[in-house]
Amino acid sequence: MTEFLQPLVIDRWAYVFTILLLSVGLYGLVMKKNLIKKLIGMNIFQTAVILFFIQQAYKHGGTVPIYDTTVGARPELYVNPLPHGLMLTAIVVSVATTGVALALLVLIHRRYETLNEDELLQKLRES
Amino acid sequence: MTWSQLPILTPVVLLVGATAVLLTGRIRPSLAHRLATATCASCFAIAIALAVQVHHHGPTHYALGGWSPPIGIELVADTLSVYFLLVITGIALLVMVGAAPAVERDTPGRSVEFFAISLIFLLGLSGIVLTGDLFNLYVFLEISSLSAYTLVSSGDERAGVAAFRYLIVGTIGASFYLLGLGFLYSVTGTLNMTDMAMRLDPAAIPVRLAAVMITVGLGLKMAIFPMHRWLPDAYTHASSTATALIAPIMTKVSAYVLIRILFFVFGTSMVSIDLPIAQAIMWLSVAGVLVGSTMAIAQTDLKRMLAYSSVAQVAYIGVGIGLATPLALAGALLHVISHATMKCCLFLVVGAVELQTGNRKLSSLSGIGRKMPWTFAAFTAAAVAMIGLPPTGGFFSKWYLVLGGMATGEWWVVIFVLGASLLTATYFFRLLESIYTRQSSELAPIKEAPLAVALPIVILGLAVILFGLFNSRILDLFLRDAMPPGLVISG
Amino acid sequence: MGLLLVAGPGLPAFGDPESAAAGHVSAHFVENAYLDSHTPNIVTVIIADYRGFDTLGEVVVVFVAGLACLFLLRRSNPQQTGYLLRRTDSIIVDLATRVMTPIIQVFALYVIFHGHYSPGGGFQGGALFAGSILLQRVSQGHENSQHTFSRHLDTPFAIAGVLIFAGLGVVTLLAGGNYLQYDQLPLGLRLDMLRNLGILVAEVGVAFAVVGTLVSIFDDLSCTGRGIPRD
Amino acid sequence: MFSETTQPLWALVPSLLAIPLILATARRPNLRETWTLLAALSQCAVVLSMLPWVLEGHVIESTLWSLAPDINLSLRVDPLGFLFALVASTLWIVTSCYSIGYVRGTREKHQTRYFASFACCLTATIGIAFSANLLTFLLFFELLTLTTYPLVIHKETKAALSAGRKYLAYTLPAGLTLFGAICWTATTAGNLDFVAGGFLSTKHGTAETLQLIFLLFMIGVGVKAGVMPLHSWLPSAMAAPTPVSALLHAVAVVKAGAFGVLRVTGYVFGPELLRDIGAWTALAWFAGITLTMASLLAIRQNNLKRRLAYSTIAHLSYTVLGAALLSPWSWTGASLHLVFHATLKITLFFCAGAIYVNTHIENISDMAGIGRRMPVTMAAFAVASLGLVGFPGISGFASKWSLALGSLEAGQGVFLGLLVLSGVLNASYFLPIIHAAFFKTNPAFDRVAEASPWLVAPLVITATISVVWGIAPNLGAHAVDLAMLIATSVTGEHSG
Repeated sequence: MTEFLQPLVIDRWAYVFTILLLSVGLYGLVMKKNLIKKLIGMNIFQTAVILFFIQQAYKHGGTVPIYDTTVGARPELYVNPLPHGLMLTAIVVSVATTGVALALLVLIHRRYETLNEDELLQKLRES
Repeated sequence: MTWSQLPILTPVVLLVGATAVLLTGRIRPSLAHRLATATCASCFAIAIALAVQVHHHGPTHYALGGWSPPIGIELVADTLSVYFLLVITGIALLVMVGAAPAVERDTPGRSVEFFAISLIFLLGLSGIVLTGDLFNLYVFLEISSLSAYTLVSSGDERAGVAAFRYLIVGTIGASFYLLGLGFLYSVTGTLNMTDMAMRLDPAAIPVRLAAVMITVGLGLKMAIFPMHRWLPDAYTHASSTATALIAPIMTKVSAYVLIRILFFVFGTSMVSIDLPIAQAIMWLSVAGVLVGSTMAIAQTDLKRMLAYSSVAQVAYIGVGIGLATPLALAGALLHVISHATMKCCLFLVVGAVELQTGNRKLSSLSGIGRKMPWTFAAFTAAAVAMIGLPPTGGFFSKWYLVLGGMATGEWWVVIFVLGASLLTATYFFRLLESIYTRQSSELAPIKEAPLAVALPIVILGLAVILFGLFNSRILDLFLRDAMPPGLVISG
Repeated sequence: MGLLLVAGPGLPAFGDPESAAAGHVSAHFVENAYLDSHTPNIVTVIIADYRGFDTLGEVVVVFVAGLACLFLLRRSNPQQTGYLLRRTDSIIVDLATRVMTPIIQVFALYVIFHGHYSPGGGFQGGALFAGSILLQRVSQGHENSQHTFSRHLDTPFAIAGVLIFAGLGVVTLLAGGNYLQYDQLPLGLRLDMLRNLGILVAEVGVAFAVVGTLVSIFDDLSCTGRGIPRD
Repeated sequence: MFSETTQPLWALVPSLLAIPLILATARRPNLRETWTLLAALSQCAVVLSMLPWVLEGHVIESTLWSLAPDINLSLRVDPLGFLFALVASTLWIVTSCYSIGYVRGTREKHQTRYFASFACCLTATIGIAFSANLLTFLLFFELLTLTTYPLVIHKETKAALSAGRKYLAYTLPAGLTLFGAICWTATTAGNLDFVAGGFLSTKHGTAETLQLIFLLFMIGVGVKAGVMPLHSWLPSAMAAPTPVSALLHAVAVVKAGAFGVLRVTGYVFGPELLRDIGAWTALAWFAGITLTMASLLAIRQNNLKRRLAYSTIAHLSYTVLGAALLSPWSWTGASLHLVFHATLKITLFFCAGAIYVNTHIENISDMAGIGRRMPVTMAAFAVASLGLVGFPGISGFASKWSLALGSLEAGQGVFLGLLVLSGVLNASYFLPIIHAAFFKTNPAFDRVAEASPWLVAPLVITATISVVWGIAPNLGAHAVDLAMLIATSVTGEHSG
């Protein structure tokens, strides 16, 4: 048991949170009837992915990736800057996606006066 | 500015074009369409120039910001990407030419934004096929997806719901891709495709998991069965122009990414021998072919029928990817261009019919073939190609697929692929019969579509046939060089 | 998710300085970022220079998102469009926002322009600035807040942002370099200073785009636009 | 430009060129029909111009461009293809005259579409005749299917439409089977070019594999050839206007099927292989059963065209049987029957059409006494039917005779018996018609006269040709020489 837990829990405990977040997000996506909540689930899912990248960037004893003359340009002393850069972009992308999704939801709500999936399907069937 | 700058030009021209469309649109909305068409035309020209260059001097690598990979992002224009770039820009041009009246009808007063967004959509797609960097690919994937959602929502009453569903599915797909990319990055420390292909170790668990996740993510975007549920709604409720623009190229580009990553980054042996990914794709696609064709038969709405047949036809490409033999892959790539042409033609015809009759129920089409002879001549050609009868492109892509399937001894695949074309024949001949034979009175005042609308349709109709007759030219010019490492087309 | 658990052992240990990801490319970034562009904030250098094209893509994403909201929600002629937000009648909120807004905006500018030396940059700063405007919208109501930032300005802002960034690239193209190759800017400075400058321009472009887009998205979401009844 | 190698191409051009011209001149019927006639004449001329080369034993090859790796779109004129092309193009001339008379006589709708599709069909047929490899063959074969469909549904009545659906329901799957077979051949043999005597051999796979491929091929082409049990589209397709039935269901389509059988047996598999894998007996028995059953069924038909359809099915099986017996004489007979049956059967259809145009009668039971009013037509009918019965002095005799010799040569006397039997059956379903037509009277026909010369001339011509060939089979087209060339090249032995 331990030889399985050792690599997983002791060395890589942080990834467990990614997994949890991913599952939470998927749960919201699949289970929730309210479209807004679905959207939130989607956001959580994206956040989990972002978190996953950031976790990789972390180094024990690493400082913020801002060049410091006292430290010098020694990679092992800074946390990995690349994932941070990538995730900045990824965050913006997810913000943009959320914006569009919200716009669509507003449109849907204006047209059908509901955001509950079942009622929506009901109205779609009627129309 | 030298020839070496060609790869970057397409995205830049499209971006500048989009902003220009917005700015001029505020002053003279009528200019927007002309400007968009001009942009597409110039992109097509650039694509041709790039194709010529690649054909003569081999793949072009372009280091953005002057940072050589893997430090910076690079664009790679090799035969495969140029091939897809040609398809994208060509289709885009033909759709744009006749788009004005339909767009003005579907999205009154908002056509300027529509054209700007479609240009950005094309920017995303061309970026995807050109980039050589996996994260950059993700960014462009999202650009194209976001604009695609918006274009889809530009349709009828239900378009909003369809678009939202599409958005959720698409974003999940993209997130899976990003997650897989995260695994790859964590074990290789690079994002550049060629660099990663060298550094990754196919045996490592994260790599294999990444392969699975990326396949799932792209499968969602490519609408591989059973991940195809979003597609029929999206294509049906989107405005006719949006469908004609999205349907032919969006799923194809996802297929491109799949090919690029599976065969060029992971390598053929890993995805077809170490892991059963290729086989999985193959069988799912076979199921998709059957399901799509069967569902198409049951539809009463022309667009919805075509949408389901898209599911089936894209699955053909999936079959080719799954078989992972040179001939089958050639069939898949050939089907990319032939299906893009025929499906674009069909959807443009739907648009023209909606424009002339304001209706697209199958029942209302009876006898229209005589009212709009040119349009429906092209429609017939495209339909014949969908069924896969000679001498059209559809026939030959099927020919290569079947040869590839027989070479690997996948007899069931062959049988299903052939059987499915009977299903296709069922619904298309039913359609053609009613189009040409039945008479209906309320069609009396209907005229042939205006030239700008009809011309692209006819061109596409001709192209469908020419791609069939001269498919070996395409094969020699593009597909042989586009083959992934290790796969060679004999003969 | 079980798959992920399986994959766990294959991943580099958490916080492991010797992990593959930490080496290779990112090491190169850490070592050369300052020398290349005279900018201590390595992340800024990466997003605006090494991987500037990604950021341009990011700007386009933001831009198209704003365009999408505008396309989806805004009526074709502004006269029909009404806005939901009225001026608040609570003095506290009113006063607070009056005090906060300038401070936020100054800080936003600082974040943008100090992004070279400290965490921050175009996107963060732009978001802050947009936030200050939205604060005004919420508290003062739509109509009264137009004088600080008119709703007719947002799209032009976004376009300007895109054009600044893309145009920067075009300039380097015309100057004979590759796209976004800042060291080719025809200004006759040291290479690293040129890159430094290029990064700054890029960040400003990002900021413009973000401000314009976020405000426009907010306006569109909070207006009584298309859809009821379908026009 | 008119060199030996380009000649096959020029054979395709006239009908191909006619299509746009016909469509363009839809408004002016006379001009439109002129195009059709011109195309038919020039096509026949081009084909005939190749006769000397073919008789010298040349095989004219001309390659257009590459269709797929190692497979070209190429045309090839060998005796068999030439014979088929000659029949098709010659009969197109008479049929065009006849069609003009017919469609105007019955005031058909959509005449432009009619003539255009007709030209398409001819292009496809000539293409089939001259195709040099299986892929080219398949191309034109499917093209023929497509272009015949509009003709089958031409009347656009419920019956016509359902006939069309039935036609597709049979021919499209057949096309797919053929497609599969060809793909399989390509994978195993890596080559698709026709070779007299066959290019497949036992080294290309086990006997079972080859038998399966052969079966697929036979299903693929057999449907068009109306081999039982794949025949039932043919009688229904008689819903089409008579000239269509005449050319397409006595000449082009069904003959394309029979021609396909000859190609596959003689030029893909070849006698040796078929003997080795023993597939020929199966085919022979299918043919034998078909020609008996079809004749029996023909007797039961009261609708003249349906009776003719069943007789067509029977007579196609003569060709198939000849191909299956693999002996020199049987192949000679098969090739000859390809030609002679075409002329005879088209005469019969012309007569049926003429009667229909004049009296709108389709049922045999109503035709008693018609012969007295339309003596020329019915005389031609009598000649043609006697020819099919195998009456000496009319062309059908020669082919049946050599088929009989062939069956003996192959040591299969039983098939000789079947041939004789079906001859008797032929007599029993043709002679009553003639008897009733001439020796009964029907007051209803008092005001009936001969049909218009447009209709009568063609059937007189074809009937005369049959008689002439009955006396001198080799006259004009050198049919016998060609047939012997074919038999020799395929079986490798001389006949007689």
